[in-house]
Amino acid sequence: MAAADEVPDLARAGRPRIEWLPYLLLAPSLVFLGVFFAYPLVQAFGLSFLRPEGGLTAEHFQRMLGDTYFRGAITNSLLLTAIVVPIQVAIGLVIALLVNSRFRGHLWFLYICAIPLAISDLAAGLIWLSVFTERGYLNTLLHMVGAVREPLTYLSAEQPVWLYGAIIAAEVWRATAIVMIILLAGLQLIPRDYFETADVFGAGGWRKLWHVTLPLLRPSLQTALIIRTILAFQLFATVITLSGRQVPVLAGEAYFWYGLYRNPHVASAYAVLIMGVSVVITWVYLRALRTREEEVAG
Amino acid sequence: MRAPTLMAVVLAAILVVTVPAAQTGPAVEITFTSTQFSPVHETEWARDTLFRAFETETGIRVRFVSELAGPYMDRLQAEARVGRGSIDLTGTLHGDFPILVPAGVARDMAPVQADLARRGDRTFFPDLVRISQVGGIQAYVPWMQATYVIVAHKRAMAYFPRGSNPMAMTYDDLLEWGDAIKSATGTRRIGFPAGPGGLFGRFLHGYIYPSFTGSQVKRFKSPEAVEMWRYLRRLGGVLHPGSFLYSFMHEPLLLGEVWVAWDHTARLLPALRDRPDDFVVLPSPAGPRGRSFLSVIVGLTIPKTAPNAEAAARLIEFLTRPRTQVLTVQGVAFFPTVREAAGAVPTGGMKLLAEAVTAQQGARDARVALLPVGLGVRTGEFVPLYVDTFREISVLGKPIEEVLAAQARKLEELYRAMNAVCPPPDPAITPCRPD
Amino acid sequence: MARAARTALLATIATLIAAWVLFPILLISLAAFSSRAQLYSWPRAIFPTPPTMDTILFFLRAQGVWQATLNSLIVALFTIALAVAIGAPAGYALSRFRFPGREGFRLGILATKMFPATVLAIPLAVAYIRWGLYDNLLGVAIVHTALALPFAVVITTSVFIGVPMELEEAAMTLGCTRLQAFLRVALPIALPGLAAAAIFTFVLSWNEVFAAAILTLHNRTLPALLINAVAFAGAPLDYRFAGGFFMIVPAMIIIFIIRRYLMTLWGVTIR
Amino acid sequence: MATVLLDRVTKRFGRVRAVDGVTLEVRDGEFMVLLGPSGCGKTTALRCVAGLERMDAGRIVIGGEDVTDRQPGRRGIAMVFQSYAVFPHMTVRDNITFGLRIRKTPAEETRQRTLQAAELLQIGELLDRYPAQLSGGQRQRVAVARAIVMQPEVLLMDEPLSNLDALLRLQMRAELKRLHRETRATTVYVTHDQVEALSLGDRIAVMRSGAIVQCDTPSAIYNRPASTFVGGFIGSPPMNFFGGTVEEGGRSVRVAGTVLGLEERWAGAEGIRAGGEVLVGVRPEAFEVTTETRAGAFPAVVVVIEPLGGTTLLTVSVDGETAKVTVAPDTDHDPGQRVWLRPLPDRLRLMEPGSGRAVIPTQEGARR
Repeated sequence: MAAADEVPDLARAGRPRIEWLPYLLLAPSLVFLGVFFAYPLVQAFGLSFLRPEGGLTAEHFQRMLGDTYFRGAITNSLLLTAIVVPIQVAIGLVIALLVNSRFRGHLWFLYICAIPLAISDLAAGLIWLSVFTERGYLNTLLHMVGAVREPLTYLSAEQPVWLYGAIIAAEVWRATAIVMIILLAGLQLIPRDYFETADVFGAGGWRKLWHVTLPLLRPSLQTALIIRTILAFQLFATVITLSGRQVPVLAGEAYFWYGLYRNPHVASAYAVLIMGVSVVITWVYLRALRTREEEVAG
Repeated sequence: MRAPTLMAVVLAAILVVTVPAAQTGPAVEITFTSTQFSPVHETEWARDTLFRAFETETGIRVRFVSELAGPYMDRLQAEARVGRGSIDLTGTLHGDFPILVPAGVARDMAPVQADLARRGDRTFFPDLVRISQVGGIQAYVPWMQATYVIVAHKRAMAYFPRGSNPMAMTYDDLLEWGDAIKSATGTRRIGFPAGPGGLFGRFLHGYIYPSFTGSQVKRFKSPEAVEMWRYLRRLGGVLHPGSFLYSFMHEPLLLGEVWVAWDHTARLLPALRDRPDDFVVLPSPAGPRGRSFLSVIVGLTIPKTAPNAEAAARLIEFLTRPRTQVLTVQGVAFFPTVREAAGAVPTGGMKLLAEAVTAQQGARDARVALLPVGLGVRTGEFVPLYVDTFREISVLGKPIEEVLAAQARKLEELYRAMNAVCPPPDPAITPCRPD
Repeated sequence: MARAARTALLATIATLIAAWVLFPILLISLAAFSSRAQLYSWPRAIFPTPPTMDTILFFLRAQGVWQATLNSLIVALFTIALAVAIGAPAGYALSRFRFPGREGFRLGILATKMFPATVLAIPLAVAYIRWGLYDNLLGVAIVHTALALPFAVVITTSVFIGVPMELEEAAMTLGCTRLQAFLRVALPIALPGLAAAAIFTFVLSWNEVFAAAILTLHNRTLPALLINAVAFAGAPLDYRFAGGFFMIVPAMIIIFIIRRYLMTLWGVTIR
Repeated sequence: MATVLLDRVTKRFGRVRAVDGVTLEVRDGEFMVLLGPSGCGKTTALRCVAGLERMDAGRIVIGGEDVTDRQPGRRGIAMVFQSYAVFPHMTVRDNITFGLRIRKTPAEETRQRTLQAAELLQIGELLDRYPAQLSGGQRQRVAVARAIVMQPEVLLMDEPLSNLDALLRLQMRAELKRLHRETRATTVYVTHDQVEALSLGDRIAVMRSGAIVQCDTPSAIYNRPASTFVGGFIGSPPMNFFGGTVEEGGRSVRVAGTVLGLEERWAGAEGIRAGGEVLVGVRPEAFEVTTETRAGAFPAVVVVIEPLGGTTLLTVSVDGETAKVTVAPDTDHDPGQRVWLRPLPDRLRLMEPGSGRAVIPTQEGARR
């Protein structure tokens, strides 16, 4: 054996030190997202910050801020998100816990609860319109039990509680499923023996939920909250179907400014605002729900 | 699911989807886009009746696409920018042409118009031909006209103010009417299409503004306008609260949610056609400055990038033919642009509409308003200014004078920026500005 | 005793939630099987007597509905093909390799979910005309792919994490090349999971409204056709209800098909 | 059959050197065990041989050919994985024939070899089952059959028994031994179980922190560990170490106040200086235990008595340190009892206290 020869350093022998295969595999998605995502995104920023004839301007944002719907849109978007997301998380958690308890028939229960997952906001709006419209099923039912003689109008700004209630009902109905799916996945990752330990120490159901399940579920809660919140800011079809423009929302305003006013600049300003809010909220969630090391160890 | 089953399903789906797509259409096909005929029933009628007749006659198939104003304009402009297009013919409101002409979309239609004139079988209303001149060319061939009227359920007529003539209604009558219904039934039955797809903005700038102030823009914040907004606040008390959801008034009328509704003739027709015996049609109300109404003109133009301009010209000939025009008014309540068709007597629900339109146009105090022109790319901002004003004053309850002052500033900025002329009945001042 | 009470309570809650989900679906189905006259009358009967297909047939016979449904399917199939073809390699890379930039890529992919379709569709409409993709079903599929890609990557990552690397390594020691090992071992095992990803992509594409409406002219997808007819074109109530019903039927079927994967749809992704 | 040479193989993961310049030669037909605690780099070294890891430096030579740049499938190896890596979507038969099919072996030969392998591993009845229908032990057999059906020149096994229960492990261990005898394939076998290593290996390479610390026959490894690490890792219970001082110029060593005489060979060995510190290593069974004091024995106190059947294990305290001692089962001891331990001089090892390296006696040194 020629033991005296140099140790073949493969790095220097012309073989790449870097494993290129993963980058090769990522290349299609990077190229695709670059062309069909980054490019229009940059364009969108351009539209919102540039004058049509060139040059930077804050004019589009000023017009957005001065718009009569702006204050309502940002208030409603924040308010709806603040109301809808916690309800969705709460109900989603209840469903996920029920499914995870594996009671008899839990797969059917899961299937039923997951149906709205595949229903668009447009279709959900239509479904709930059939309930809340003046000649809708709610009035029909109330009429059957003798509560009303003439149909009541629910979807009117004069009845803000009903109007909001209808939107919230439709949104909770439609989008709780995704929260539930995410939390369910998280629950399945929690080893069963955690629960058994908690049982040994005599923790009751609530305390178990509070001290064992929720802390362990934190990463899933974080994912669910981020995804739901971001999607909540993009919501508009349900709101428009149910309220017209009586409850303006940010994404709806972007849509109206583009489709109705023919102004892509202000529409893009709204879109950029939505992005900004989404980024900030994601950051806040990530900070607030960061899993601390010692808790993982514990 | 087992993998082979899945693959089979996917393969089958691909087959089902691609095989029919491979079949080819007829020899000649032209694409016709429009912002009109967008309601489902109108689209159906256009495809099944109007264009089928054309195809039977000429063998040219029409691919009709009805679009929202937004995507519609985008597409035309984008095709013009690229210099290559798929649209052979397009038809839209007069107000869109001041955008389309400078964008290089519309070609000069004068030769087509001249060809039509040479046929001698149709006489276009001269004032329509006159206003079709935009940016130095004839931007379009006048195709259809429309206006807005009131449809009322017969049961509402019992509450109409005694001693007033419904065919010569005033805004005070309308308010009194609503009040009477409200106090008798406890419900508010007057409705406007104030939803996102509705034309309430047209009512504000083209009907009530000129009726109260004699102006659409100039007297925007005048004392008469303040008076008008006070009236609107009172009227709000008798309006159906669902108005902010309504796009097309035939639906709430048929449902019985609304007894008295103002809307575009084409958007009222289905109610009249379904139950002609239940409804009456009334002209729009009159205010202190007369009975103002909008006349909407829809024009046809061939884009410069049209692949088949010759076939498009044949379709224009067909659509402006007096017989086709009669067919159109009967089918979708768009009124003719040629004199020969105006004399035809409609039937059924359409008859009611025609009578009301005639009453509206022929009224002693009639005052025609036209859609604003010359606002170019910012045309879309005009109507929302009025709707926003309504929202701030009537919905949010802000002080009238303040809101009017603020909105007038925006209106002035808009007109100055585009150097646009005042729309009738305002005098032709450029740029227009609210006093 | 307490245990029985607890079970009863859980059963009640589960029943209530299931009813809450199903009830509106039942109502729109009833509406879809009611005649126009029934829908327009007051007081209205909850159960259509007799049930009628008129409303649904009216919708299905309306111009463009079949073509739009077909277009929706084509777009969805294109989208699935693109999203899986592009997303699965990335998911495979994320599941198999630790490499510099891995976390950055993962975050970047998820960050794309923050941007609404609205922002993409507007500038793309202009670009598409230049590129000849306008009014092209492929163009719509591309935007849908951009929207679905993050999910495709995330789901395929978890799918491949579920296929042990050692299986491929074993195949390689038995004479396979890397590609053969993937094709003969990893892929067949991952196929059901990839099918779940494909179905998820289908749902996204089937439901997407905005981009489809902006980017097509003749070749409308079903949601684009519906949003136009419903929100702005004053479609009558019966048309709306039938349309809503028609859109949710595939949803129910799809969720039924993938019900087995619901438990793991998000699976390992959050690990 | 072939030799395997790992020539100065280095593999880094980030900053960690998982395998650090390892050189190891496996003889033709030899059963070589790579033994070490988890994380010592033994699996990585094996995967380098298989070609599943891309090395940072060094080369792999199999049968005299440098295979460093070859795909795993072109190295003439077969591998059995810790998780078995049985393909779940194929029947047992398809699993076993997989490699042959990839190599496009003729159908008849494939059938023959499959039957042979199945018979060898007694899984003939299972050929049409799917892995999900098999027990862990059966899956393991499939994995082995799949490897040996390739008639590899080199068979690599990565802890193949670690997922089996104790009884099955014992049984399979014997079978692997039989299998090796029948196939005579050069085998590299990774394990952290020293009993497995001792029972299976022709030679054992003990690894620690990415390097081989000793490579020798099982008995040499057991009796003459090259370091305190090897002594402590091999053997159950492990070797005892007592601190001592060299006296009489290397002829004796003082442990726990007692002078132990050393054999001739230690005198003059490197690291043995008068007055120098040294560690005295004694296997638990290499003591003579008495209840009375005698020459060359140091005192201890019995702490725990564990009868193990064949032997009895005493835990004793020597000068405050614990040590393990095995005695015959019939001897009588009580906790707290004072005993005297005399290490058998020929079984005694000396180590340098700082490095833990074994002191090499002069004759042995010469043998090397």
